[in-house]
Amino acid sequence: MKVCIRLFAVARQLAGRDSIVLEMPAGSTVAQLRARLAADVPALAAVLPHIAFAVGSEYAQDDWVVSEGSEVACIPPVSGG
Amino acid sequence: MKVCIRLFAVARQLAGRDSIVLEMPAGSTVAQLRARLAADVPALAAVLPHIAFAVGSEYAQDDWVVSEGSEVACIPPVSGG
Amino acid sequence: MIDITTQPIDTAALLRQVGSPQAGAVVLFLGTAREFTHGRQTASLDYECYPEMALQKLTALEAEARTRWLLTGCAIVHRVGRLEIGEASVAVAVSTEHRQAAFAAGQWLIDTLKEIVPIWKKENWADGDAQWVHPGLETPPEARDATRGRAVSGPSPTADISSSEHTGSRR
Amino acid sequence: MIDITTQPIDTAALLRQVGSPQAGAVVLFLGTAREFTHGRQTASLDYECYPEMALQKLTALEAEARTRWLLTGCAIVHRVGRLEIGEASVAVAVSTEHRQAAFAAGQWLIDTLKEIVPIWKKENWADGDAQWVHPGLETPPEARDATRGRAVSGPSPTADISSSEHTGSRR
Repeated sequence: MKVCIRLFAVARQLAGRDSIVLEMPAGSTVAQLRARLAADVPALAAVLPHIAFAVGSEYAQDDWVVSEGSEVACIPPVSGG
Repeated sequence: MKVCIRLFAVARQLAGRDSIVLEMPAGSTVAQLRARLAADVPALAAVLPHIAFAVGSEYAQDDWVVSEGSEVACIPPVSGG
Repeated sequence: MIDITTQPIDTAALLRQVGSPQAGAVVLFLGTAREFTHGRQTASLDYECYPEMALQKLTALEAEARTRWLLTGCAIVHRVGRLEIGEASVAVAVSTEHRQAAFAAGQWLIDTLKEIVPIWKKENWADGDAQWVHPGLETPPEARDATRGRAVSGPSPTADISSSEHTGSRR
Repeated sequence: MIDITTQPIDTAALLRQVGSPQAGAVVLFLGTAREFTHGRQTASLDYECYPEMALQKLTALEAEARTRWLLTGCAIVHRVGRLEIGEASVAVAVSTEHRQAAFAAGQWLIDTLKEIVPIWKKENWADGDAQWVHPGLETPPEARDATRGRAVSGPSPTADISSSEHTGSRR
């Protein structure tokens, strides 16, 4: 399945783009997305352990299974306010 | 000595005036002013035990000695804000 | 900045007043005239103050707050006279580097103002009664403008004012 | 009322928005762009958000605050884009019957907003460096716009977001 991951702030800056599409096996978890992203975009490898993921606008833990068509985003530590 | 006492809120309303001048012996304390005020203005007698006094814009305890020319005021429990 | 005014409080001016390049946080508190108190309807409020002492106490409050917190700005304005429902009777605005201090200072200022500053509120009830509000003081019948009055009671605020009180004799 | 906007925050409109005849207290918090952070001068700030999620999280924050306190009004506005020193990046306004709840709700809303809402700040330092602020994340050298950068560190805010988190698998 294709999974589109939106990138923000330092993640967007490091990757040089605001989203990336990964081809993943059906049933992939957030942890597997994170590993694939680190492999495909080495510039993100150092920060990915500190970056949360959101699926469908909710924070998602590593064991969350991503469905095809889900909106996935990298959420670096937030600093709004 | 003459002591002018300013009256506010319920004290002003009960006394029907916004100040009163008492003739007091030199060296009178706040407690003595309070007692004289209750005697001279019976309408205030019931509330005076609950009313603070200020001398020169500072709260003054019962043993405070009032000087001639001091600005004295009755301060019922406050309700600003 | 300290003020007592009969005019509506200009909150935009207060926010400008406390703004600062050093400030990361601003807290503005407004006390507003509420329509219902324990189910009883208020038509309007009248506020009265002892002007000289109220200004002096407000000034002292700001000074004390500045010893407790590093304020980049501070403004306190109390309105007096007739207020309609929804209007602000008091505004406290503070700015600080970080937000915790702004909340703490703002809350301390309004809490202490309500304990010690000589300002009084009269409830003009919708039923035609009117009544000075004096926490802890049962208003006697003759102090009511109408017969259906009921005194508001609560803890006496005058127990906590020792910090700036005359104690003992002066001579 | 929830909004994310590129325009200056209209605080007068927010205060009108949360005003209510049932309110006796209004607390407005503003986060403002500070000129100095640990002695280093900021020229401007850029804020970026994940719009869909940020709006959803702000809406959830208001709903959660309304379960914790009886709010007569609530408004949260975050600004994004370029901010000059002194401008407000965020405004939280709440009104309540009594003031304690207004302070508590206002403080909880801004504290929680800063922990969970996906909005990010970039410091554009006066020395020409620029840097995304990610508490707990040492920004690697390649993420700096100039060579004199220094990452801001602090406790990770992502530890406290479990209340609205996906946990476990969905199928």
